[in-house]
Amino acid sequence: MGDLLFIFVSALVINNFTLALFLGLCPFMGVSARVATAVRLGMANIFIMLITALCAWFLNTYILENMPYLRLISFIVIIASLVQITEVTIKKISPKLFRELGIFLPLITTNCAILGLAIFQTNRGYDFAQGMVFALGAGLGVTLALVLMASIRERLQFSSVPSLAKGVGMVMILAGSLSLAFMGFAGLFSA
Amino acid sequence: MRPWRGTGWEDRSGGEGTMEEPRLRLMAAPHLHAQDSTARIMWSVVATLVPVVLAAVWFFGAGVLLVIGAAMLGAMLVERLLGPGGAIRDGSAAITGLLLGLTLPPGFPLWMAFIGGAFGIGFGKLIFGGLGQNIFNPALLGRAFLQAAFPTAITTWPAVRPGEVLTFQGDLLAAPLMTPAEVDVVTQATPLGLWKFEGEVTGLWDLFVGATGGSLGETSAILILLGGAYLVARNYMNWRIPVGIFATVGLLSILFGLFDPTFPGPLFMIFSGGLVLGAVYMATDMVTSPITNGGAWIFAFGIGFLVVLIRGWGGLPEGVMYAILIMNALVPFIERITQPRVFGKERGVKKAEAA
Amino acid sequence: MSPRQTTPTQDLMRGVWKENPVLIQMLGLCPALAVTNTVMNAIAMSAATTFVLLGSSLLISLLKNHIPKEVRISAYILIIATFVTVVDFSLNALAPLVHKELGAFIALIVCNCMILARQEAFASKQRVGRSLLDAVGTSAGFTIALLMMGISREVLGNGTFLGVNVMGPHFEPWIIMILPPGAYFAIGFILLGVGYWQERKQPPTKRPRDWPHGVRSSTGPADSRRERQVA
Amino acid sequence: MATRTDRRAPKRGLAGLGELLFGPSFRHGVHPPEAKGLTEALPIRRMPFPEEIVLPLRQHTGAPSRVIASVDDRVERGDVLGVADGYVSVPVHASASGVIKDIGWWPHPSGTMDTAVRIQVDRFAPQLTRPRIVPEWRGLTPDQVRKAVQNAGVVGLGGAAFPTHVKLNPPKETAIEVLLINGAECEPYLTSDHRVMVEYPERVHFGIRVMMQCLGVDRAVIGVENNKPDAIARLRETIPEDLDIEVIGLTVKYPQGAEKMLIKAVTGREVPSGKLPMHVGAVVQNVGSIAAIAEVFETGYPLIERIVTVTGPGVRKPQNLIVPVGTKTRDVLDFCGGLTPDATEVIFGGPMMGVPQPDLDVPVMKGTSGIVVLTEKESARPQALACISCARCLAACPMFLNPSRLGQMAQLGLFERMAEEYHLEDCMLCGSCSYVCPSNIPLAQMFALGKAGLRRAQQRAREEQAEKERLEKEAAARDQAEREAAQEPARKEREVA
Repeated sequence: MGDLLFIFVSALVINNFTLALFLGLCPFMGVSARVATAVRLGMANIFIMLITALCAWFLNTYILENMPYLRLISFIVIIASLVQITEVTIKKISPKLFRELGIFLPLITTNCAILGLAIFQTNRGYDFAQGMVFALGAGLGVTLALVLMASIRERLQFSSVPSLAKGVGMVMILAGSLSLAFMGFAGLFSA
Repeated sequence: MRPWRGTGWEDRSGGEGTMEEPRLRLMAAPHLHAQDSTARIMWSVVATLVPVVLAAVWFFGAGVLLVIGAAMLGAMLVERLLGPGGAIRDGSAAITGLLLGLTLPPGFPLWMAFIGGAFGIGFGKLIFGGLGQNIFNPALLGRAFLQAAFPTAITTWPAVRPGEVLTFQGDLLAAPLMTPAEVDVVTQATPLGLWKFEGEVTGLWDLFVGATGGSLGETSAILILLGGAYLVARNYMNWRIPVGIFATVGLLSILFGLFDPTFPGPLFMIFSGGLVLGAVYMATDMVTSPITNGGAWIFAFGIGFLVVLIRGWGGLPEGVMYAILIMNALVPFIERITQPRVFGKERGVKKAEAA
Repeated sequence: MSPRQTTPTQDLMRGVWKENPVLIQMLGLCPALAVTNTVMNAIAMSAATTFVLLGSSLLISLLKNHIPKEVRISAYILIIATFVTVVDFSLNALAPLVHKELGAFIALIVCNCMILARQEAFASKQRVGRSLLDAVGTSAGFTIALLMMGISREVLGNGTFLGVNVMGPHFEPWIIMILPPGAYFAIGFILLGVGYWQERKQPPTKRPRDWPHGVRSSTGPADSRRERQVA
Repeated sequence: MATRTDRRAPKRGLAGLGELLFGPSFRHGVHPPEAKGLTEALPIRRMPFPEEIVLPLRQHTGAPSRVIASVDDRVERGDVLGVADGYVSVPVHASASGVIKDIGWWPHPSGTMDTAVRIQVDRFAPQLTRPRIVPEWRGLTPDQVRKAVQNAGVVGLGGAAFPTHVKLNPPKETAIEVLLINGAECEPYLTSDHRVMVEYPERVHFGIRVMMQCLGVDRAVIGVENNKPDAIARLRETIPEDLDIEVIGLTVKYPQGAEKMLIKAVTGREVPSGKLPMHVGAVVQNVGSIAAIAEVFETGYPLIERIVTVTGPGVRKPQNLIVPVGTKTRDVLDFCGGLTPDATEVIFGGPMMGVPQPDLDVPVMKGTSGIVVLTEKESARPQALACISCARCLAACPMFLNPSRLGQMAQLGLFERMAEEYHLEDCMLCGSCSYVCPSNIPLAQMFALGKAGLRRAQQRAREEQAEKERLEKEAAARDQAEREAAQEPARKEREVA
């Protein structure tokens, strides 16, 4: 149990995918201007991450054991098709949810956080439960970073930010400050 | 005399009781204004910190003045050089430098303190447009930067030496960018470090007056509380934040004490480390704390919870700084969900989604 | 969207600075932040990325007429993934230490949007030679950005350059620079510098700073944006 | 229904303690210096007629009166100069006997120029009105009372000058339960209502009697701030035995006199956003208006004079004066000994919401409750600084808005978002936020501009919409024509075939 908790907290805050591992930066900058969209992208992320973790575990355990050279390509293919399948399924089952998540699903295909998740999971040799907890923590961590950044940027809309600092430079420094603050979680539950 | 409307005045007959034509001013209502000003608020905060600084001199020697001075110099210099005008007079840069100085160890090299102040103002405040626009408390951001950049120097705690005002501890004058020399410093672990790594609990009285190792301004709880009480009385501070933090930390440590007898009592948790200074002076920074009262309670609870979490289960002995910074980041979100109910309306902000 | 005809020099130089993939177009920021804590890592990452970019550009511009339009993105990704696998395994064989340092980030070159962007925007439409020139230029730009990051982070954060002490024996390293926040601060600082440089190049637009004299008139930024949308 | 007419239950807890100590109130608000000592003890005096009277035709909310008099006409005091132009409008009466000198542009207290009738006052006229132009009140039906009130030109004297007869005519489906009399007078400096309550309490009760009859309510409440104990005592002493009138002492707090705040304090009910007091079963009248109605029915005169507090540190002899409507500010100030040398601002109304006057030729109107003259010391405005989120404006705003955020948005011109997300439309421009702001940000002013900008934007949106519809209609017509034109050859071919 403690092991799972540590994996979860580590993926959530200590080694947050966005703030500590620099994964998924493109959507982080593109979609973090409004809280509502950030939440939706985050939700889509969690969902896809969980499915990816499931598939990656299945692949690693039953198919790719002796073919490490095919790992990357098969992960990529899997993720791309997963996103496609999810899109179609959601559209069938819940058109409302599809309208909410619609445009964000394709964005996720080229999101390195998803591929990163699969690779980390493989490299660290997580079993099924660990993998799912890891995916959940990582997804929530990405969502947390997105929502934090979005709410900050929404507030900064009303500030007299110097023209020089408007744009990505500012987002980077904000991310740095967040990352600095998150350093306080270092070593949490490791004992 | 009447440049633009000539009617009425000249052809008025009956000259008695007439008056000098005044030069009238047109200004928008309201025409009265309360007497407080931003600068007065800021300088009052500085004034209430003077006793804390003096206590630090008493406990750690006059060297602390140099440390505080270096931090203030860094903050004010950057504000002056890069910031919009008038920012020195309103006292906000001075507060940043002063508060940063108070969180540093007594023997901290001056050049590092200077960099901390400059970083806090530059990357913590000016980049967002100066006074009132920042997200993170600039002093704490500077402190967190120093903690990450110079982890050894910032955790070297010279021993407390009450009354030895003229001793200078540590290598204050280390050359810029250089490692401080290995001068003979008698170090003393902080109460939280003692508890975390040695399992030792410091006496409450020492914690209360400040006769313990630690950052130079964090130790004397009583003086900080008095200053805070003054600020609350003058309405310069939202009392909900410190009260909420103390209550959360106290209650949580009682709660965890039920399960784990080695967990220290609520009074130790509240009066050790930087909690009192952080709760009274850092978390209550108006710019970086929620503007709504409901938000203030949530903010305070979050800080208290994170402090207990990091102290109890984290890798670091102290977490007040990080707790406040993390909650700073959450403030825009908290404000979003705690807008007050408008008079004559149902609760809840109207959703304004981008189509 | 047909690309305008450009000279070979322009093809080569475009990506180096004027359209620097990292600093101007903000592509491939993940590797620029994640693996630049030392200069060595930055160089290794740049080399790996250069190889993948060159290889995939070459292949894709050769195959451009044979790839069906509907599945072109998937095809590009597959080609890129193949080259990344090659790099991954050869690096593991040639320099296992570097490979260990870079870890998963070699595999994550697949997701480097810079590479896909060059394929989509250039290699899939141009002749082989021009695609290669473009790939070389873009890689150079990428390398420059990574080196800027790597040098500033290693020198400040460790006092060394490629492992050689350059700041004197008593230098106090700024540990933060080799930690994640330092990477963000460094790139933020560099981007601010680039922004300053770009702003200096353009004639300054006089924007009245009307605080505190009054409210900006209704032709403020919000209105003009709306009007544009209406138009 | 019975439960709603019950008196409000006393509050519990800390709020209950505050209510016990200071009287009922609303939440939030500010405490500006009251500064009423200059005039609160001075009895009301009558001011002599000036040489010239200027009567603007726009003295009330709604349509301006339509002038019927012409130049060189001889008018007696009380004669009709302009008639009501529509339902939300009242006539204007001559406030002094004399000859109409001119009908034309004249500076108006709202800061613009507007049509006004200038009367050269006859120095030797007895200044008596013609006999009773308002009928006896007894036996009048509610409709007749309203008609009489309108014909007498009665408007709210508290400042907004809303025609009183409109307020007396709630729609049939809303049940009015209580008549609220606003004697709060929360604006600093002003004391005219205070003096009315002290000197003419019977008149107030008489006015209440007429209005209760007209509205068909059996209960009235007079709300008076607790800083006027003499007024409260006098009103209580003189309550007629056959009327259910209650006098409540309210907390001294600005803006206690705002309609919604008064209703909240007295009944505990909140007027829903965008709705009128009648939606919670209340009609609110200013104490001055009530006294004016009483006077109208007592004497038969229309509303041609009012009580004005002339005060402030910039006036030599502050007083409470009965002033003929239309007297120029200059004459009023002259009568009060003139201005001190350091006077800088002349304000119509109170210092919190009043309108500054650029010109001393502007006339006193029906809605002018006070003339406050401030000096350099009060009117100095230091440089505005950035908002530091001190939350004082939130604690001050009686409408529970977020002035801090609204101010930031106003500065960027985001008026639509201010209305959509932060309820700009609920702001009543009371100025409490500006008053407390330590950074001197002119919040109330920005919100006024914001509201104006919003109205402009909405107007523009409406026009755009209309334009779009017009274009669509044209396009549709064109399509139709084209389709018909296209079908033409086909039909011909068919016909040929």
